[in-house]
Amino acid sequence: MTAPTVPVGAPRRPVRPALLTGVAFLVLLAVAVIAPRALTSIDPTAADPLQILQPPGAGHWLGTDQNGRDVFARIVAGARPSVLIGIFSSALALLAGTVLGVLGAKGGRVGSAIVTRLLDIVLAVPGLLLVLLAVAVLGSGTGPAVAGLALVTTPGYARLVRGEVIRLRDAEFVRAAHGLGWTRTQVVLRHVVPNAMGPVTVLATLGIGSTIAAAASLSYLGLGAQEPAAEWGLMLSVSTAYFSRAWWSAVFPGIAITATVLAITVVGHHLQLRFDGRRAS
Amino acid sequence: MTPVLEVPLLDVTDLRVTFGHGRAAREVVHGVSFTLAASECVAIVGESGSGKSVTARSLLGLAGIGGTVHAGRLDIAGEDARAFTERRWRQVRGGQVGLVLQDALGSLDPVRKVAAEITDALRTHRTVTPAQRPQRVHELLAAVGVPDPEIRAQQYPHQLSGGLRQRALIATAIAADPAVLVADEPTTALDVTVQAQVLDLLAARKDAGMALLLISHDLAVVSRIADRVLVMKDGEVVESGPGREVLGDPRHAYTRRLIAAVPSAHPRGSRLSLDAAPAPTRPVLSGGEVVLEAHDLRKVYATPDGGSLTAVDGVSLAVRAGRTVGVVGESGSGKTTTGHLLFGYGRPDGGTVSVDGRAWADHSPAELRRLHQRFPVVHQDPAASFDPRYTVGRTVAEPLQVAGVPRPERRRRVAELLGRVGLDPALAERHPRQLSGGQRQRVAIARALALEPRVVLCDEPVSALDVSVQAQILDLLADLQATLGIAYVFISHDLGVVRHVSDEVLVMQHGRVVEQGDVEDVFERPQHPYTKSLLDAVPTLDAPLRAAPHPSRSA
Amino acid sequence: MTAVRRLLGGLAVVWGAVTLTFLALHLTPGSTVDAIVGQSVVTPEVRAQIVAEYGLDQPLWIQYLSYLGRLVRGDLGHSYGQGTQVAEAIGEQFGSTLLLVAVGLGLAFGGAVLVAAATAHRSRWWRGSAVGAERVSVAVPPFWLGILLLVAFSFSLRWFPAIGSDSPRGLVLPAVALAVAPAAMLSQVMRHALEKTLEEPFVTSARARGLTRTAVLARHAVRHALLPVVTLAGWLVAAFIGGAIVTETVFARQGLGRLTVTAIEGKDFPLVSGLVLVSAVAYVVVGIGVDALYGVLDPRLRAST
Amino acid sequence: GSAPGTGGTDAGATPVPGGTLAFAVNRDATCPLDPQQSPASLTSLLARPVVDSLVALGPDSTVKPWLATEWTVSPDGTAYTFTLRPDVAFTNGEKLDAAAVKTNLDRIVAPATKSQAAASLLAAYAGTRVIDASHVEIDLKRPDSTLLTNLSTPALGIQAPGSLTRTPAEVCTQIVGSGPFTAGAYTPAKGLSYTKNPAYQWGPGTSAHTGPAYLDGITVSVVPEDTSRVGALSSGQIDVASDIPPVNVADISANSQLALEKFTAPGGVYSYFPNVSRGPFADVNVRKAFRAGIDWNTLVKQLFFGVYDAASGPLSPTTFAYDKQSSAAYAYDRDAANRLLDQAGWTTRDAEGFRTKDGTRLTLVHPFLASRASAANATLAVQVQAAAKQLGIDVQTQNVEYPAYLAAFVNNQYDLFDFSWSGSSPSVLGTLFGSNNISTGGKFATNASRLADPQLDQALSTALAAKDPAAQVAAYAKAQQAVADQAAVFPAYVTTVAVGTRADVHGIGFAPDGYPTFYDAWKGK
Ligand SMILES: Nc1ncnc2c1ncn2[C@@H]1O[C@H](COP(=O)(O)OP(=O)(O)OP(=O)(O)O)[C@@H](O)[C@H]1O
Ligand SMILES: Nc1ncnc2c1ncn2[C@@H]1O[C@H](COP(=O)(O)OP(=O)(O)OP(=O)(O)O)[C@@H](O)[C@H]1O
Ligand SMILES: [Mg+2]
Ligand SMILES: [Mg+2]
Repeated sequence: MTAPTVPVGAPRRPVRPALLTGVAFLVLLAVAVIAPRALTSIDPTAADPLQILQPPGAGHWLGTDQNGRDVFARIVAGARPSVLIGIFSSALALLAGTVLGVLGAKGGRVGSAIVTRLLDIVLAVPGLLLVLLAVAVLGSGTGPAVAGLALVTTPGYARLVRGEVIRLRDAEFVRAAHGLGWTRTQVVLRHVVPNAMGPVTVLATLGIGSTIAAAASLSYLGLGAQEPAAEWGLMLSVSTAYFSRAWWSAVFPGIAITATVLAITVVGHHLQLRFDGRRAS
Repeated sequence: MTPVLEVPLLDVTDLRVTFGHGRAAREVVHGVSFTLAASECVAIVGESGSGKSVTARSLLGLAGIGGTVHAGRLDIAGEDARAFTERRWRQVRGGQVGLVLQDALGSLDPVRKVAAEITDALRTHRTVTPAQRPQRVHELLAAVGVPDPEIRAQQYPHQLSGGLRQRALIATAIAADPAVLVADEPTTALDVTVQAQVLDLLAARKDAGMALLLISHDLAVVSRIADRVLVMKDGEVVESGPGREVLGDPRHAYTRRLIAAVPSAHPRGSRLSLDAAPAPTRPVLSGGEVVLEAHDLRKVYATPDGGSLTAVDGVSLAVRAGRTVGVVGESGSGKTTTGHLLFGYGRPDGGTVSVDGRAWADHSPAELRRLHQRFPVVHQDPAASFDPRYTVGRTVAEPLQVAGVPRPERRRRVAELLGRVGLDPALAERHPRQLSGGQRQRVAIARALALEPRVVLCDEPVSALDVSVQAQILDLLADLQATLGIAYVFISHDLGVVRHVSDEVLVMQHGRVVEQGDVEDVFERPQHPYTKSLLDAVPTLDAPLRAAPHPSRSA
Repeated sequence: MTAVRRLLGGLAVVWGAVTLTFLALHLTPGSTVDAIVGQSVVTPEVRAQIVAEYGLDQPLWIQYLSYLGRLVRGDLGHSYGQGTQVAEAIGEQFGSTLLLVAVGLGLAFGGAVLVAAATAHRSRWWRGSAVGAERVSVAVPPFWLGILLLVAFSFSLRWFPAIGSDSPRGLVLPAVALAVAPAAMLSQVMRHALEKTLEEPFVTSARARGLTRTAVLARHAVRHALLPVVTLAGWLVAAFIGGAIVTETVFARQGLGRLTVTAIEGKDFPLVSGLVLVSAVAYVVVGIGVDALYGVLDPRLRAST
Repeated sequence: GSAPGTGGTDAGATPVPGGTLAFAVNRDATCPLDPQQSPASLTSLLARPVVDSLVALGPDSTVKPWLATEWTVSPDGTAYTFTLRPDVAFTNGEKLDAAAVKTNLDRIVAPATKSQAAASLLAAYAGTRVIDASHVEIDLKRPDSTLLTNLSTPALGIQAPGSLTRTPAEVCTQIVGSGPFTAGAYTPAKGLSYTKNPAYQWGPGTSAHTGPAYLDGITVSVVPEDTSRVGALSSGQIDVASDIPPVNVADISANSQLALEKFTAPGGVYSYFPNVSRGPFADVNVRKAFRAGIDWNTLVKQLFFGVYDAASGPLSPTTFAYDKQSSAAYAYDRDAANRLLDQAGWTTRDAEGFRTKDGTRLTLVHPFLASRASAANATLAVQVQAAAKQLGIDVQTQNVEYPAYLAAFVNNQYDLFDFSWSGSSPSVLGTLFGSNNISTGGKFATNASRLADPQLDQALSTALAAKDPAAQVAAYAKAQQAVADQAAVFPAYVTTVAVGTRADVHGIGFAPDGYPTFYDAWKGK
């Protein structure tokens, strides 16, 4: 006999197949970044006027673009700039954010107020506009893009680091560590920093994904990478003009961006879950 | 007593609750049976996780997310609830069975006014016409003893004290005049004085004809108003019967252990856990030299609105080697702050604290660090005081590491310390979060013992633990004091616990010490009215035996 | 008192943004006159006039003060690229972007509430697909999504016009392209908050009073779920203004976004500064509104008891 | 030249008056409506419906009457006397008279106008003399055989004198003329709308009809995205789309609801120019090698889907005085190219396969303005780079922004430059290759190859002074031969204007400069 039961809710667990696919994709991506030749031997910049806009087929897996270049080879080659921009700007933002965050947490009233305002100012200007501003000041190219994207993402890290440091500063176990007789520096190095880095690393992982997407937007607006470079955003930007004739050159690079960001998100969220699980005692 | 022929309001047989499905399914309530009639109070007692709350919620069809309920019989006012539709259940909830949830402070929506919450129940069950609702809300609030109901009705939960919130919650539960009220731990988290008032309120409802299912882990609370008691353990009822019999003459070993573990019932120095070894004889050190001495301590905090708050005001005390100083008082009275000042954490805004005659402030930072190692702290929530990344072994070894003990030696000492607090040394590899609450507290104690402590600050070390576990920890602390001659500063809001462990006691209120002295003097012959009211409010186990209508302190 | 503090804080943010662009203007390689003129061709007389007007022959701090002074008087400068006053150029395009952002926000918000409420605490499959869809939505580059939408619904199916800013129908695709990613973010946040709220004791308590699921959602849960969303409002507005840059380009709509791209490409610094200023003011205004909204949503945050 | 009247499909059908035409262009302009100030070809397009000219230029380069019914040229070629139509009124009520002509021409050359192109069309202008209300004389400092052609452009069109007293910025967004349409105000990034001038009775001699325009109005919107513009056309949201990219031409032609109007503009072609004044291209053999070593013909055919014709000289074949003989110099011969490079001393190769001489790589700097380039021209740049690599030449395409782009050009910091220069007469040869048009001292001038060839200069000035067309042809042929001998240009394709229309739109014409005109246009049912 069964009495009426209350609504059945889903036990929330990360979906394994998605995670596995995400990890597998990232491994593939890593190969594309480190050793693109392992995936294809075709030169991504080999323009051939006689091979223009060939549909996907035996010779060209994903077809060719408006310059007769192999789309698959270009997607593989495009992984490196995209991923490197993502990693470099995230690393830069992480560094700046950590410094600002610690200052904001430990810099006393004045330091904290200054840092908060500074972050507010950066947040007040839409991210893309800031990146564009950086490009306007520094000129277009990879360097300014990295700088601009780092500037935009810094407040996120700074806020998180600041919150973490404050949380940890007041955490019982950090006080306990002081009580055990460690010096201030020892406490910071042994307890505060390692515990703060967990969530920050997770954010950085997720940040790489969103930065890749933002960098693509920049190229789309014509302010990022330039021909004949193989870069995903640029590939999309250029190939949309040929959509009616060659959908493949305008679709596959988009899928590459989406899949990369998605894979990073899935893996990042998994890390986050694991981390939160560890923190919840 | 209840006429035999009358249909009981609740009739439950073989209630089983399972969470999860398939292989993940876990049954947490295994066949609970009881009946409840009008004007009757049935109490369910048992340790944490024994299934009390799940049982209670099942009676309203709210076992919990993912829960499945089976029962041989589940009759509510004579109707078979197993066949209820969700719609019918909604009529039962609040209409026939009212529920006061375990977490009183979180059971009112913080963003809605008290009146809105009560009105919800009135609207759902169409108890009164819409026009009459405000009036009814005020009546209900008045009925549960909320002063100024008109004002309170328009306030938000955060503007009410804990006691008022609990009353308001009871008002929402009885708004549609249910015949049965299920009250899940209605007094936990309340200060003793407020606790007594809420119990009086429930007793009055019962006298007015309401059937009451009272759930508590506190035997003393139950003993005051329960007609019948069910003792649960691991989802099963291990003993049941009239309250007087069960508490006065427990049959089941578990019940006996529960009763024995209540500290207030036992004099200082006696064992609380039944299965523990006999206590080592405690060396008499009443004349031990003064280790810590505080004089006229003051601490003032700035409040966010720009004012200031004197958390500690003119506190003086001395801690002697091998002795225990107890500090009691309600929440926010300044107990923790006093403890911290005494142990050299934070500078007092007035007064001095000296260690072996020399003020904390006169020590260099390096000296202070070394000195602090001999004055460790054990917190209420040990898990929070461990680095979440550390294993048990690493946690316990940390003070040794600070002191420069070499690694192999450390490993040996950790095993020894874990053994000393009654933990299997193999646990060293685990993470604290994989341990039970009692085990964690033992780890914290082991860490405190690492460097031959002189005085240990115990800040509510057992408040989060079940009575039986609490008993073991208190016994352990007593054993360590006897064998190692450690002194304790023991902070607790539980008078029974403080009385059990202390040689000397401070009673605090609003940052001041209202009474101070030998534990027996203070508890037997309280001078200050606040101490008296505290002691009066403490429900004690022997109340039902004496069938007193109101709590009174036994001699 | 807090309102005054809040206003001062907002002013500080605007001032900071203005200073930032001033610095950017002067850090740009090449002469400042070139930066002000951008790529438009002007006569030496005009250059001399700019030098005089901006005091470019003066020390930097005097230039800065006079720049602030002009701003206070509401003079955002002259856009040589547009051939008009900056304020005028922005004013002309403001309405179109405001409309797009407002509709986009509405879509994102409404969509997120619906999805979150429909999937919170529901079956694993149902909830899982929503989460998957949300993650994909966040990952898809918005400009690419816009192009796909255009190709599918405008060029092929012809449900919506391919170009133009004026008709309500023309607003649909751009607003959708703009709203998808923020909506997905929002619905994740909202569902998380909803689920947390639904596990709160006061929800069980409310259900124990006989309330239906819908009543519980409407009276209790949604309000709590809105709190974190309100926190995100500032971010959202910035995200939408930023998103408009790409969306307006893809859909060939007029508006501030496209003006921004034109200004950046043309190195039209007075215009860029004006745009930065406008978005900073928008951010601050939204921030102040959000603070007020907090108080409405959560009485615990109201000033006094 | 510029009157409506060239082409137009379904000429046989009977025009239906009425209806508004929705037209989308692909770009904005800084000063979108006043061609007296702005050099942009978009400005010419947008001004033409509003502004009439003294004369009109026919497709065969013959000059026809318009606002002027007749004209005489003084024997020394320095004074032109025009007789004006008596019945012409501007849409603000003013009458056309000799003073109005003078006001316009004087305004163009006035420094305050900051004219960027129109003034250069009046480079020989000395002044205007008002003889009487309907007779006006334009005096020149020196003879200029291109004057009548120039007068036919909107740049030298006659605007209502009263409207010219406003500030230049105001004129930029709203102009008043005597044309078949009146224009509303222009909104950047959005466009503008025109309404019919019902009083219009003075259509140009080149047009298919007289009297008011058929259309009630025209709305112009700015849609930079090619796909959106084409999409809007095929979904019927607009009636006419400018600048159809080659990739879409086949689709539009194949679509029975759409039609494609193609117009091959006379004048210059889209070309790559070698900088003969520095670097490897100072050696004529290297220039010739680059010209011969790249299969321009195949590139153009493939990249532009057969829509554009490959160019075989600096002028398009439809230009007056186009020289067919010199076109042989532009043939593809890869082996010859390699031989020439070897001869030039670029014999060794480095690790990446590029040719080197004395340890330096054969490198060519090519500034490229990607943000403004059409998709087609961007692909061409990629292909040129790739093709040059096959010859062992390292073309470094530098994507820069406009200021840097301009600076590189003006300051002689490039080896290769690409653009097209439209202009209806062979005088563009002077614009592109005349030694007087080399940028110096930071001043912009149009000779990208920086060729300074006395023979060529001589041929050009002979042509300019010649009154007899045959003499002009001969002189221009000499000039074209000189350009070929010097390998001063690598012509890519003939600039072709492709305008897409709905099938029910008829009578779209093209001005000789290559933009569509709407005076004869009408919409069928
Ligand atoms: N929603 C749920 N899903 C899964 N398991 C649950 C759920 N609710 C309760 N449980 C489990 O059921 C068991 C009994 O829980 P219950 O809350 O009834 O204990 P309790 O006796 O009320 O304890 P306490 O004194 O701590 O309130 C516990 O092991 C608990 O983990
Ligand atoms: N760091 C602080 N800043 C401001 N006020 C504080 C601080 N620490 C404590 N207080 C305030 O001082 C008063 C005494 O706090 P304390 O923690 O000593 O009380 P307690 O008796 O230990 O209470 P509990 O039983 O709840 O632990 C409280 O009102 C508390 O809010
Ligand atoms: Mg419970
Ligand atoms: Mg405390």
